[in-house]
Amino acid sequence: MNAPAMNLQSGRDDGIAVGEELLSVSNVTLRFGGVTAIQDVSFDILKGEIRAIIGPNGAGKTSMLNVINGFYHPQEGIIRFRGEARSRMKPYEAAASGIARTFQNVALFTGMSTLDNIMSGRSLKMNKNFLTQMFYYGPARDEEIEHRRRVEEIIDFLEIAHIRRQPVGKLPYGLQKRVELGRALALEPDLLLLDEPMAGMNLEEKEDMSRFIIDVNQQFGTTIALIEHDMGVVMDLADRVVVLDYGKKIADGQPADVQANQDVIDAYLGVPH
Amino acid sequence: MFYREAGQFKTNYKADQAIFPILQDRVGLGLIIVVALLVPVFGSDFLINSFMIPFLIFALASIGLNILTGYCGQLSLGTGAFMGVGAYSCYKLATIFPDVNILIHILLSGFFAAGIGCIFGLPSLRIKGLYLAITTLAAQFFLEWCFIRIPWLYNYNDSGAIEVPQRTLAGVPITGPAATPEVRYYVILALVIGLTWIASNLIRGRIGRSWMMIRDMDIAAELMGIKPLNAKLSAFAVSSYFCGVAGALMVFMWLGAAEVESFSINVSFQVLFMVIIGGMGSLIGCFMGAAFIFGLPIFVRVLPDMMGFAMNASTVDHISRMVIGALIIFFLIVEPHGFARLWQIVKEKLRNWPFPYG
Amino acid sequence: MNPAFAGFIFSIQFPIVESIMSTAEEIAPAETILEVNNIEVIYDHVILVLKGVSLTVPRGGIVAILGANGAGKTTTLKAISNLLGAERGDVTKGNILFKGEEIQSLSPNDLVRRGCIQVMEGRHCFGHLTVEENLLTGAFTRKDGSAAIKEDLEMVYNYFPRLRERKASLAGYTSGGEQQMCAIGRALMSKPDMILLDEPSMGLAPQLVEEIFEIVKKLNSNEGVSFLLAEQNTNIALRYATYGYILESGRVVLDGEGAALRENEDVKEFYLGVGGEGRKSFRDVKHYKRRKRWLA
Amino acid sequence: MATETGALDTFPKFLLHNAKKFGERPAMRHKDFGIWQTWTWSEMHEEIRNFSVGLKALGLKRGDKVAVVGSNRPRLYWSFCAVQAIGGVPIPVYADAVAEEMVYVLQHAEVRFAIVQDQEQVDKLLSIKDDLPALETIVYDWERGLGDYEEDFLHNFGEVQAEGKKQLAQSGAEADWIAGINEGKGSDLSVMLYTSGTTGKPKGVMLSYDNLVVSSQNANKFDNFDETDEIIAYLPLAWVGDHIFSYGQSMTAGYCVCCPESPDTVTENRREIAPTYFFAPPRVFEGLLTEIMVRMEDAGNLKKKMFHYFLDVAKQTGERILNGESTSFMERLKYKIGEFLVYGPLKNRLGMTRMKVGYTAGEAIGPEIFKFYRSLGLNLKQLYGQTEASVYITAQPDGEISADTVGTPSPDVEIDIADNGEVLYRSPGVFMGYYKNEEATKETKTEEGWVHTGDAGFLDSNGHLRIIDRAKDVGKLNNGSMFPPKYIENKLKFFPNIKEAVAIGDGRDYVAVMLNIDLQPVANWAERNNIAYASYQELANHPMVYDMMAEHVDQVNLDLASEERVAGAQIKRFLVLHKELDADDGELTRTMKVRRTLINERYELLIEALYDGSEEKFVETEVVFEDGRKGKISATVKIRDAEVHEALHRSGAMKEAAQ
Repeated sequence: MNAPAMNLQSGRDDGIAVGEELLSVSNVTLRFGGVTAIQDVSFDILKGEIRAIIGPNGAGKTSMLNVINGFYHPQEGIIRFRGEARSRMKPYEAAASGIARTFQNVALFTGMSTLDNIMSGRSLKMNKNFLTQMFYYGPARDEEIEHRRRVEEIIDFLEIAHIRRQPVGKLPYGLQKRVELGRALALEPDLLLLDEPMAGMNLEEKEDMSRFIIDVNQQFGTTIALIEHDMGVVMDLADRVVVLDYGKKIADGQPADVQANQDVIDAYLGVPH
Repeated sequence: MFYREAGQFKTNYKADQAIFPILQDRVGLGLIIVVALLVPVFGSDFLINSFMIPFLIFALASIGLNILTGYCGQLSLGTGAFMGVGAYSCYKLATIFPDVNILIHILLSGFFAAGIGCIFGLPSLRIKGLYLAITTLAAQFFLEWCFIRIPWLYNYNDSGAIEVPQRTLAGVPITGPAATPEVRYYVILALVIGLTWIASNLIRGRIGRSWMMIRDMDIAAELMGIKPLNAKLSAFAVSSYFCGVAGALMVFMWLGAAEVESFSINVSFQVLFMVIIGGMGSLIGCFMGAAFIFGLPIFVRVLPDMMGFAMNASTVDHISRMVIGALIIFFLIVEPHGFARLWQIVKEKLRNWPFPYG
Repeated sequence: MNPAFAGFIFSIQFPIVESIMSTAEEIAPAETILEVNNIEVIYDHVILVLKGVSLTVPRGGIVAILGANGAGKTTTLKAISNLLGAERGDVTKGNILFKGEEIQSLSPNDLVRRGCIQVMEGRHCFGHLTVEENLLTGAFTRKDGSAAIKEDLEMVYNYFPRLRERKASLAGYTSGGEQQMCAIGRALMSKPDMILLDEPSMGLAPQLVEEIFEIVKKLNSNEGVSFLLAEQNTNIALRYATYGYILESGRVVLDGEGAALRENEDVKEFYLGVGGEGRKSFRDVKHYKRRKRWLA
Repeated sequence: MATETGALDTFPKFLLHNAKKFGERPAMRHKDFGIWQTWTWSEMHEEIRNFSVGLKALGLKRGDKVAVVGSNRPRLYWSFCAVQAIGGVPIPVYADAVAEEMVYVLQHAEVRFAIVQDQEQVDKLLSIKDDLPALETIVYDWERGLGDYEEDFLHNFGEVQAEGKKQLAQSGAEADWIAGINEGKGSDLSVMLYTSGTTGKPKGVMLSYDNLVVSSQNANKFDNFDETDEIIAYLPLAWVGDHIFSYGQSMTAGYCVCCPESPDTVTENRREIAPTYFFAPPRVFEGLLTEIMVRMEDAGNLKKKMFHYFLDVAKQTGERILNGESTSFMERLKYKIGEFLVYGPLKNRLGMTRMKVGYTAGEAIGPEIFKFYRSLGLNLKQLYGQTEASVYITAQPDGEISADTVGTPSPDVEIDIADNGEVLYRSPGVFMGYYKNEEATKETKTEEGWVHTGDAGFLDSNGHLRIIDRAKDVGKLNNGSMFPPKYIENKLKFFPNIKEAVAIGDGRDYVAVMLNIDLQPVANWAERNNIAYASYQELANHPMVYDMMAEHVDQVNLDLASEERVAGAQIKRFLVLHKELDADDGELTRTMKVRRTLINERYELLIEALYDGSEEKFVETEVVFEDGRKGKISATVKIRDAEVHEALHRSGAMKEAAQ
């Protein structure tokens, strides 16, 4: 028997070629009560790219991700995913349409093992009904095993085999972040939103995480949007960067250009890096 | 010590995903089942009637509540009432369709409980935690009220109680006064084993995972494509089904007759204690919790006799209440995660033996 | 054959050396404010997290504990501030001296009264209180009257002008950086001699990280507060710390003056990301790892 | 379909044979994706065949040399057979060798193909590609990170197999392949193994199929191995032992070889598999024992007491039961209880529950360590072997076990002791010669086929061989006393706290040693005794560690004093090194043997200090990282004197030994 080949490419044949627009945010404004979290922001994410969103704390970056995957519904503006404008979308509908994400402070299922956490990412792809589940042996088990195989590929990919059976609650933070990435990958998303994937990591862990992000992007062709504070990471990984400050977009472009932008330096970087 | 896992390796996922992947666990389970089967051979009727039967029935109810609370994270105080729904519907079914086998009625009665459970589960979509517990408490009171105020439910009896008719299975009486404790015990044992098996199947599959996802982090669950409505209501339904069957068993195969007090808030709390003491999110815990909560009072009451003290009944009762209360508090301080966790630690220690840790 | 070694290997008898370290001799000279001796921490009775960690914080120093996630940095801080119990952790060996006094049996509360306070990772501000109310909760243990507290509040606002701007906002609605400041400010309100700071840079924008470390430095030089900080961001931590300890798998593997550590080849390679020709690109990371040579 | 002709004299022929005979039996397992992926002999046959044909399509020809670099992974083992099927010669290379080390071997062997494990090895080869004009093709097993490498001579293992499969679809391809196998003869060169050697450049030992097949078959017979056995492959591929145990014997006996998930998980994986046959050099057994003791230190008092009580019981009765000697009922009862409470669980934790035979070789094993395992009821034995002999020279037959001999000559092996005490042997396993090194071949192998082992030893009255030391290492002190360095070092290394020791003394006035502490037990001891330390260096330099070492040295001196021949070689001065001796720095061979000359050069300053009476010495040492980059570490190393004991009378020594 041969080792199964890695095959996690997002399966959708959506007719969007690499480099075409996958998601666009047009003139989005989001308010909570009297507070405006996002004000008239527009940008796009192209298929196959790594798009970074940077900005000071409280600039509305996380709110932006929440808008994209349906936690918040903006008062104004249009979001198009794969060319379709969408109205109030629920998070689980966003997931079904191919958007996965990770959270700034890790939102894992703490009572479950690494394996089960990543298995949970396969929920959408499993469809055996209640009756078969009740008796397990048979179709339900076959389905379970089929997905276990895919999950094991992700575990192998992320090099977390040694914590497969451990409850995630007790894992060190860096590994939790990796498990969370694994869970998001299990959805086989077209668009992966990463909210500060490297926060609280040391260099070695950042290097690992960078490698995973690059591999996900290159091997599976997954489009990635990430919020990150480490400018080294942003410079090296991102194809394009959008900069938010107090809910407004202040810059958008190639990493080098953004880094040299005086507004960005004033609002975010402090000293030119 | 007993665990000798060297050489037990898995070459396929089927074996790796088994509920008991370790040989020694399978042997242990087998032994327990054999012992359970032998109880009537060696045990007295008192043991069977006063302990084994109610223990199994309450273990089943605990599994029901544990599915909802331990696995899906939705606190409920309406267990007693859901058991009542099972009991009353079984009673109605048995009187309306007297020719259908009583076992089928018992299994069907769970569906009525499931339906009612779903209705009272609806608020869980909006409210959580303690607030949800209060709505289930409302369910408890409302249903209790129904059991009293809707005489149709108890066939307009003067006593207001439901009484179990005699029914047979393959010619052997299994309900009613003529049914021997041994027969009732075996029937219950078979049902409990079967239903526990089904519960364990559900829990380890997609559905069980969706419950746990909701329990652990509902926003992340939604992002994985879980619809909260489906997950929560299915947990309420399955949970209530188990409670309903347990309620029907309680009346039909143990008490023989019941009125509304049998399903009071006290029962809800008793089952909740079993789940907490046994361990949230553990099926084995349900059995251990039921054995502890149900067995301890019996033990405390029997103990003075065994040691030769003569004490009047009310003193024994008072002492036993105090002792049980103290024991529960003590236990929860020492091991807040219940027997299941304790067992897990012991097992881990045994697996690591002779080393102190792995 | 070998008579001298006839003792079966099981009875490995480590030589009992006569001069067993007397704690009396070891009691730190006056300038040491915190001393951690050889502590071992076990979680859940089974998981060994710290294996003999020792460190010293001089009065008025900024000492950094560095290392990967899971190396035991946070655990070390929690062992000091006695917050392990909540996580089913136990200090099973070693001792901890704060101002020469053993503190393992003190509650976190007592410790605050003695002048040692921890700012936890993830900040833990009271989200439903305003920034100012949050700060005032920090003065909870003080008995020196409202005037003094008022004065200190003013001091905190001087160090953190941002907090003054936002003093009436609910802490839950402030940004991560402001919450971090609020948490440090709240700690300051207890007039501590020593602050244990867990991951102050976590999740903060680069500019804010600088700002917070500048304030730490100022507090250190102006108010004489000693700091023990656990930090992932080795680069910045070593710029501000006078002394650093590098933890790996629950053990101190390297320690030294901040400046010396910055020059250490391994630290450069594994923690600062500086290769032979300046910063390495994250795109060039290999799929295999070079072994660390700490122990050689 | 596979058709056999003639004798089973090459491994590819055995493959065809096994695919038929053991078709559905497991041939190889690999812990991957969470479970033990298993290949039956017929599946493995198919994998190898596809790859072999694919290699042929890439241009591999009869006689080509193929380097195989990586850890124990099924595909690398398959490579051996796939290459041999075409008539090529596999050359396994130590995977942890740095690039410069690798250049020599690959150049010397003129390899045309390299089959490597992963990106790390590919990078290494690419970095030295310019020095290897003969190297044309690199095949890699694991593609992680190699996606964007554009070199056209790089091929993915799976793709090569796919190509092979495609070719096999054409008629005649399979027959061609089998014809190629049948062209192979027993006298053909089967494999070339480079011995690292403690001195000089590595030499390529050429072994024929006849050498390996006969040795493997003899070994299988000696210990009754058949297709039902399972072993775990974790030793370096480039080492002759692994080649015989995990390839030769598996092919000839048909047993299953299990590859661990990664080198870090060997212990855990061994526990899962519980191999029936286990081979390990003494350091592995030492390490396991040390770990057991360290972990038991943390146990509760009662448990500790029980543990040590039953180990005492085992010490008294275990070996006697194992050897079938008579024991009283009480003894057997106590042992049974011990088996339930301690030995059984311990063997279970070690993954030795199913072990029929265990071997240790390569170095002297501490008698206590050896006895410990045997007392648990494990049939641990010693053997003595060499690459040049296809491993087996002597081995201990069941029931004739002792800690200080290495057994009787293996089947078909003749032993002779030269006048200078050197051990010579002659056997069917004797190598063909050193590759491109006639001179060395002649030096080692006589016209009559006797091979010089380079070890000094003698046959005892029972016909068991005893090894004293490397013949050329035994030196003399200035006062004429004999100086056997390894003998002294081994005595030191038998202490769990000492990891390595280097003895100096040849042509000097007295013996001095440099020690390496073993971090695990010493650190644990430090914790228990409340000794603060920050780094390895600080711990190594700690006065109390020195006290501890002084005690060990003193014990060794006492021990030496009791043996007439070596009483003069007692240790006068010692120091504890500030860094671990390391193969990456060239101080040890890849098989963890001390390289004396190099150490003498590197630590010249320290050695000087050992003889000039200094109390301490500041040194700066260069260290090499795995990727070949260099760094420096510095330290002030202290030096201590040790007490020298009066030589005890032989009779006294005997008496004491008898106690």
